[in-house]
Amino acid sequence: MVTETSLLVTLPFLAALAAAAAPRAAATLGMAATLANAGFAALLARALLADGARETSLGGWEAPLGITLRADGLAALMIGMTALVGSAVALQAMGRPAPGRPAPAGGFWPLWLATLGAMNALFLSDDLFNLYVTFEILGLSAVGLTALTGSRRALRAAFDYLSAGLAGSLLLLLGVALAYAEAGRVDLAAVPALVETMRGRIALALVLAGLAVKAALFPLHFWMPAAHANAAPPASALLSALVVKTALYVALRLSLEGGAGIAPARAALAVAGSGAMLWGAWNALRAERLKLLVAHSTVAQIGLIALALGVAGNPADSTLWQAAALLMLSHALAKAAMFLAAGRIAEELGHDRISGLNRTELRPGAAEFAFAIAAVSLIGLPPTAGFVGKWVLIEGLIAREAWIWVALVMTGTVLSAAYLSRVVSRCLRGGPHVAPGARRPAWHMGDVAALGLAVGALALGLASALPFALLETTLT
Amino acid sequence: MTELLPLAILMTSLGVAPAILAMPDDWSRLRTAVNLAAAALKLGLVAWLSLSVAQGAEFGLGLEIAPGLALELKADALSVLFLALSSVLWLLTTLYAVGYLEGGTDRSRFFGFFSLCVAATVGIAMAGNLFTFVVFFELLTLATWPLVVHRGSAEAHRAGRIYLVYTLGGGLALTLGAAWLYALAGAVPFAPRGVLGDLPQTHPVAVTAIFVLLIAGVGVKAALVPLHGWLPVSMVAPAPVSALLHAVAVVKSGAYGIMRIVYDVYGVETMQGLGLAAPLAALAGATILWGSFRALRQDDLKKRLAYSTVSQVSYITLGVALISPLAAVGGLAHLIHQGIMKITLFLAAGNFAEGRGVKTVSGMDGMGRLMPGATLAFTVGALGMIGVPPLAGFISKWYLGAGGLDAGQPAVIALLAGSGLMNAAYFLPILYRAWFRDPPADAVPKRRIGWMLAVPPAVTAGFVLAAGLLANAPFSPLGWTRFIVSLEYL
Amino acid sequence: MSPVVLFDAALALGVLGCAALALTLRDRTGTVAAFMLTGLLVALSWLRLGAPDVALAEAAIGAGLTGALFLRGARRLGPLRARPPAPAQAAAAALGAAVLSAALLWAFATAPAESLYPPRVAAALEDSGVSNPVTAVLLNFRAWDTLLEIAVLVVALLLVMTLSPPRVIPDKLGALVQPFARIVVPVAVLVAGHLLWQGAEAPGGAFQAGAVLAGAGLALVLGGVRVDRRVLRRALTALALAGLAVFTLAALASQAVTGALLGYPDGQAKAWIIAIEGALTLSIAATLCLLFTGYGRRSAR
Amino acid sequence: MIALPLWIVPAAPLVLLALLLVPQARPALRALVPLAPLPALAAALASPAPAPVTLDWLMLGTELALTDTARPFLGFTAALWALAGWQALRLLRDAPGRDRFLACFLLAMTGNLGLLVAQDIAAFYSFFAAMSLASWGLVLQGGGAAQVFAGRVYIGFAVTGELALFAGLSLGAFATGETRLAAMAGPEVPALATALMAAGLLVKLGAVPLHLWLPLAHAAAPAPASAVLSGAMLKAGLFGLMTVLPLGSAALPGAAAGLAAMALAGLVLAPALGLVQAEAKAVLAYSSIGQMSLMALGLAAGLAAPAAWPLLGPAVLLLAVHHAFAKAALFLGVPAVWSTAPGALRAALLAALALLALALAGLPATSGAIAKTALKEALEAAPAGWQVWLGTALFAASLGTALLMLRALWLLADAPQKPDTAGDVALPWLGATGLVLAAPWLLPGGAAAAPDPADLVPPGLAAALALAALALVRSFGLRLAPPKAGELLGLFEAAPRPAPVLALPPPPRRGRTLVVRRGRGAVARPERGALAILGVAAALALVMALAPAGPAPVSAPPAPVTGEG
Amino acid sequence: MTPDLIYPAAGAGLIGLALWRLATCGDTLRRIMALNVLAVGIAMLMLAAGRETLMLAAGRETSTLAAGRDTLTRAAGQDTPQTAGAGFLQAAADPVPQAFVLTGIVVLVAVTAALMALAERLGARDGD
Repeated sequence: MVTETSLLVTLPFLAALAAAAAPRAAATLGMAATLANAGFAALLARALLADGARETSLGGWEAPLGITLRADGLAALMIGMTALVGSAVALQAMGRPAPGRPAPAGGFWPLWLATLGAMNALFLSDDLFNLYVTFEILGLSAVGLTALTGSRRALRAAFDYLSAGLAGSLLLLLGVALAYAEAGRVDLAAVPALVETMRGRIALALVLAGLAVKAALFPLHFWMPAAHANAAPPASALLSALVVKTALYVALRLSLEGGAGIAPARAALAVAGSGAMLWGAWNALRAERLKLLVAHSTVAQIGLIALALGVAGNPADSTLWQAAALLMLSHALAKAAMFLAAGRIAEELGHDRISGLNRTELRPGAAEFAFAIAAVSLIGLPPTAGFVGKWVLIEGLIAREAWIWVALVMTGTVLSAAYLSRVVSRCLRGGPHVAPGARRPAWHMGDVAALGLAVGALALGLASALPFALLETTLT
Repeated sequence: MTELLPLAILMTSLGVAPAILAMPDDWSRLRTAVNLAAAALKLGLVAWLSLSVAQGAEFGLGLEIAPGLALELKADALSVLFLALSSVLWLLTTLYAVGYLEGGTDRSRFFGFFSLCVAATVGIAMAGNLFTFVVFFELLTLATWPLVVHRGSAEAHRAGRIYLVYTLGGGLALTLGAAWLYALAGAVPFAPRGVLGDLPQTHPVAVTAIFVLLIAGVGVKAALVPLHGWLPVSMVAPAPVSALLHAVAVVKSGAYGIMRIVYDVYGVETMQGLGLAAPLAALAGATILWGSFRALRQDDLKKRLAYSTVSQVSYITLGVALISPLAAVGGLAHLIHQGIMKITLFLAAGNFAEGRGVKTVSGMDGMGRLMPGATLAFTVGALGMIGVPPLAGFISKWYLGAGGLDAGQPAVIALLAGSGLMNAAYFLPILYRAWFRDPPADAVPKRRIGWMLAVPPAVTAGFVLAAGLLANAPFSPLGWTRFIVSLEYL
Repeated sequence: MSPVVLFDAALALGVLGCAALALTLRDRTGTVAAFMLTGLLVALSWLRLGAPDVALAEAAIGAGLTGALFLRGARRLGPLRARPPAPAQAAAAALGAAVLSAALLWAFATAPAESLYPPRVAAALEDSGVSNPVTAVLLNFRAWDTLLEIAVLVVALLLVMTLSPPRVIPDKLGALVQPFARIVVPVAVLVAGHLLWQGAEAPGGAFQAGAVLAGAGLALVLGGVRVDRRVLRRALTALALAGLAVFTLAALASQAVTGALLGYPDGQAKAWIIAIEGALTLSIAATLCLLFTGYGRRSAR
Repeated sequence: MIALPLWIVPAAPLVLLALLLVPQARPALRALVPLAPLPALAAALASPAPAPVTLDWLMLGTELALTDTARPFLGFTAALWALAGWQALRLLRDAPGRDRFLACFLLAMTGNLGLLVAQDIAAFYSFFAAMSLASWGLVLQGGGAAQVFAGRVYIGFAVTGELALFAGLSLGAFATGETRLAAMAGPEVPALATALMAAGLLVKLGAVPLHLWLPLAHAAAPAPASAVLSGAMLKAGLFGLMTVLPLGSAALPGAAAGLAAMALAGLVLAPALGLVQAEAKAVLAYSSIGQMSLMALGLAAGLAAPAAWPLLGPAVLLLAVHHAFAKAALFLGVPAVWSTAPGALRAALLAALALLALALAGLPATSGAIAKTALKEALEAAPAGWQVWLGTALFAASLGTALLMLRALWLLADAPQKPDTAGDVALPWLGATGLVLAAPWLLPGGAAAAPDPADLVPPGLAAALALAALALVRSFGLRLAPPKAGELLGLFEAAPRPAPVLALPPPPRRGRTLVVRRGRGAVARPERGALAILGVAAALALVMALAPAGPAPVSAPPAPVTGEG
Repeated sequence: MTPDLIYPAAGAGLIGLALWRLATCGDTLRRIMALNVLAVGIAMLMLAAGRETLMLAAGRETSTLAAGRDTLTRAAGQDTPQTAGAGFLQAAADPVPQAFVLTGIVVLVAVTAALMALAERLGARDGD
């Protein structure tokens, strides 16, 4: 009997192949597969809520030898996030005007479905080497998405992204090799054993360094802004909202497995995270283009999530890491909405210079409103999920008297308010776009997707009991 | 079904907001109809709610957000007081705004955010615990900012930026304080006479620090002295915005927040135990004097009214900070009285600006003859503010004075007299110019004042008179505040 | 110092030297030659480390195909114009690299390295359907890794198809190319078939066979076979995508039958593995061919 | 008499005021203004006093009742308001701000009548405030520079007085715990409260240090307004003091001494300052100050010897009634004189006015004499120490009044004719004069008192002094340079602020955006990125290797390990 | 230098070389080549560790090789195990790392192809 987990990991690949084979029908096939995937994700979540986490070993071979797919709360939440954001982005992609003739290999759809399959496999995987392979698929398909537009800058960014990604993966592989040499096994169950010895900790350090490159954490984020800013809107939404999250997810998984022993890594993560917040905000304040601003805000928000992971402390005794998970979820929704909205604005106005937002007589009202709501969620103001995440985080930090980190989270909030209000206030400023003659473009599938996601971020604020319940079933 | 009443009241404006936002600009008839229907429905529901609360019914419903964190709506006597004020005045101000913005641009956006503001105010009124209060408090900031920058001019945006800096800063302080309190005390519901239990004894320093943070956060909107900078600056907003928001919704939610924190989170005994009441009262007193002092020299009419708001709202804070039932009655009553008086003044000022293009005090010569109706309403409001007896202002000043004496602070009487004098000093010249000076020769009407602009100030002026004259009636604001204080203090 | 140790030391020095040459020479073709030589020496070292399967793959893919890709790239990218890095940066890089490699050496040298896998593999080899442990691991115990690995290949192909770099049009090589191809291609096909079949018992398997077939393909292309006819390219693409499709469908079918994803029904494991390996060989060959020849409409030189 | 509900007293003028707001009904209702106080007059004269009314829903629970002391007050106040209203209608028929004046007039009337019947603090204070604020409107009528200055001074004093009263009342209410006005005279009311309340009311009474607004207001206001101001409103202050001070119940020697000092200062200063005034109404105003000081003296005596209050009370009351009618008649007479050209008719008018003036000065067989003798006898019962200077004070008062009257008549005599005042302005004046002259027969037991020769001395001496002064002026050709009105405050009159010179608008502020124009993005150098990766990997390895398992999270703020591309 | 240190040293050397080159040169082709050298280095370390386990178990007949050989002989019907070349063909290492390295090689060639495609599309001009 075919279970949801196996369908979740295999269906996207089959759909990708079908889309590649039949470029003309790629859009419908892609959309159908995405929605089916969302359905399975929902089924998985419901099953988990009903009877808790479950592990399925592939091919019937037990853990150290074979590979097991662990479907627990955290994984289900991430898969749900991917499905939700993915369907919205797919909606936006459906709406985009098809180029003259369908792209040679079906263009966006096969690559998106491959990304979806890779992410599902990654979230469910319980084996370090398997993670390496899934990261590779993810890297390649993400680069494909980045290079879709074919512009010079996009290709340059794609090359940098792929080379950095490969370097990161090889570091990860080096860590796996050392882990194998040290503990003799490569599945996540080895992590507690690795944490004891110095060599094991070096192995984990290498793995984390690889993850840091993949997650574009602060000192290693050089490749990300160019890639995310120059990609097509649906692609940049996927990259910013989902792809960079996978590395953070694995870091969280390691933190869960490692428990107290991995504290120095968590401290490093927190330090890098706060650095990212400050650096990302500084660049966002100085960015002149809308997409570049949003990309730098991703650097900052990734920093915030890393900080949350870092200061979460030993998962055995505090559930603060759940706040980090919720922050990941809310950031995914909000950032995807923001990129889709930014894409729509750039599409309508023909440029995305921030200073020019109110200079033309065209007024993409819906996109601007979606951007504003997404900004509210990113800043972390109520009633959005961002606020709930930050509230739980601050409450936990205060309970542990970690005042420096509270101050840093607060500074991050203020800085994000500063650079995001640059854009929102520009949309409200007077100018030809509010003159009586200003015309509003017709509603577009992209607007629907952006608004849907933004409202999703709001609704998640009210319904964040569901993610927390799901996270309870995580195996630590 | 009845316990869904608070949610229904909240949804009348929260549900309407997205619908209006989505409406294209030129559907003004439908938009006005929806707006007024929603306002009227809310009024009806609030009336029903207040009736049942008067008979002692309690309403409450909650939504579990996260482990140990819940959004709660609770309608008790104190919330009904603020609820009634905001829903009545919202109906009038919507009517006024429709008339005021005829032919303006971006009206859907304006009315969408307008009803969002009131939804936030209603949420604040009915918040059942500190977390819900923080959520709606921040929502209010977000909903009011687009209204402040509605005109889109560089000046409006400068004001908007200052407004955002103040209110977001306050919001952060409030969130930090509330999170800290949640970390120490677990859930913090609003219950009469405080919920801190033995916390003040075990963590006195932390509890005091939290109090400072909470009051700082809420104080920004209550325009306490060091944090009042945004109020005069955001007078650049259109008249209905400054009328409803900066005179009633935003400022009052700040004062209401102080009330909730003092009565329902800390409780009167803890306030006295930790010695927090006296500094708060001193701060309120300082604000009263400073606000009036600054109002003396403002030539811009709305700026003068703004500074007067800064000082008048601190009466409420003073009433709350003086730990005595009489002062509480005075403070609570002033919440309503100041609201109706100040909205009358702002609406009338809006009429002067719209009708005659008069924005400054020096331009008010002979306004009594040019626009008798608006000036009469303005006069009633102004005299009420000074505290001339038959009007509402006198009642609350009377109780505040009595409360001050009851709390053993005779200085309060001197303060009230002094600020009354200053109020007279900055309101009477306006009245003198309006009534006893001849209008300038070249006075030309800028725009005909339709009934939509003329009726609301008249109605609110009537409220001011009624609140003063019928103070002892069972359902008057004073009566209701006595009912509340009897719950709080017994 | 037994001769074996001497040989190992020489081999290691050879590998390091060639790698250094590959990375520091300024002449493009020189670097590619050095890189291919490194590949061959590394294949030898895999033999010394007791990994014949890997040696075969390394020789065919690592040295052969990657070398071909580099040659194509070197031709198109033109002369090397690298700006020397700032001295501080070079020093930091050298220091960092040295520190890291020293740490790695220390870690690997002192690692206890008692792997859990050999006893388990030995125990499970019986009902894995094949006797070559590497193939057993690849296609049974950790078949999921292999499936995803094929997915990597497919995605790489998709990416190249999206980018559609200009196609390779070989210029007239010397007179020897045609005869060379005429001899090499049939031999390669034979060798590939043998490797595929022998993979179950001895070093060999889908990847090695596929690589050899790809080599044959390359020889044909360089020999002047025109790949731009639309039908041939579409067929090759279909073949390339078919590999992953077959593998995934087999996985789902196996779950339908035995309830565990990629759990072959016991007893028929060998048949399933061989079938899958056959499909994989063809698709890997097609993919590697297409990756080399590229997709563009008209080729720049 | 029909039983009039007591709330009709303040309600009648209020209703009329409300109706006046309707522009269309204005011409018809204007005529009703003089009739508005009539219900109050009827209530005052009704033999069974109207029953007290309690409206507990109105403000803090209002209680209206007509006490014995209040009846005479209500009587003469209502009469005065009627006559003044009548003359105001006639005098200001075509004045520009007439409707506004009438509105203020009605509101002041409501306040004045209401406070006489109000028994609870809130109502009393409301009516008191309404009266003083509305009369600001009366003073400002005409809009001239004098009116503006007088209005500013008046409102200053009025508001301060009101706030003092508010503070006193709230202190008293808190101390006694109840809101009845009579309770304010209770023993447990703190001295501070009584002092504050007295101060507020003394401002309205015009006692000396607080009298500065009175001459200005009376001179600036139109004649009927001045008549009502000095006739009725000053008495309101007196009425307030009589209810608030513990007269007849407790002895407050200190307060009595203070009040007496103020009264004596008034008696002396009023004539001195009055004589040098250039305006007839100003002189009359000073004479009012003198008279009010006399009544204040009576109160002071009452405070000093509570036992004497039953005698003093009626005397003060009598004096108040007499002064109200006489002073009002004089004020109403002023426009009558203005309306006539110098000639026979003006001479006749002046003769009648002279008669009034003499009545005021206490000529025997006039109500003035009756009132003065009553006061003299009452003062006999005053405490011993006071006897010595009470006699001289009375003599000085009557002398002063006589002199002031002569001065006023003199100024009126050569006042230029104001042609625009309507002819029938004199009618209400005639009514008032009739009331004054008929007073001896109306007042119970008035005529019986035998004329005492001592009363003749002050007017005779005054006439002699006047003639002497006239002769002096004639011989030396002295021209008397009248000082500017409002002697002390004249100094403070602010020079009008210079009109602001046309200021240039401030230069537009350059936008402070944070966007720093960066040069073309630095060429992204991939190798820097790889160096960063190498650095972080090495650093992380070292941190993980060296740091023992489980240290507290590093709380030092971040120092990025390597430069960033 | 005990025999089993040679290959780890070579692997570490390759990794150090590759990382140094990556951090000092911006040329696309050279960076791709450096990445390949890095991957080879890692494979060497992994396989060295894999054989290392076998060497430790040298005392007893390596279970894997024997099991492998037995099945081979049974399949071929011969009774005597075919002895591999005496010294040269070492006993078979732990198969799992071999699988990892094999997968690594295939993945590497795929990514290298993608990198080369990108590099060529970027064109020869900016080889800086």
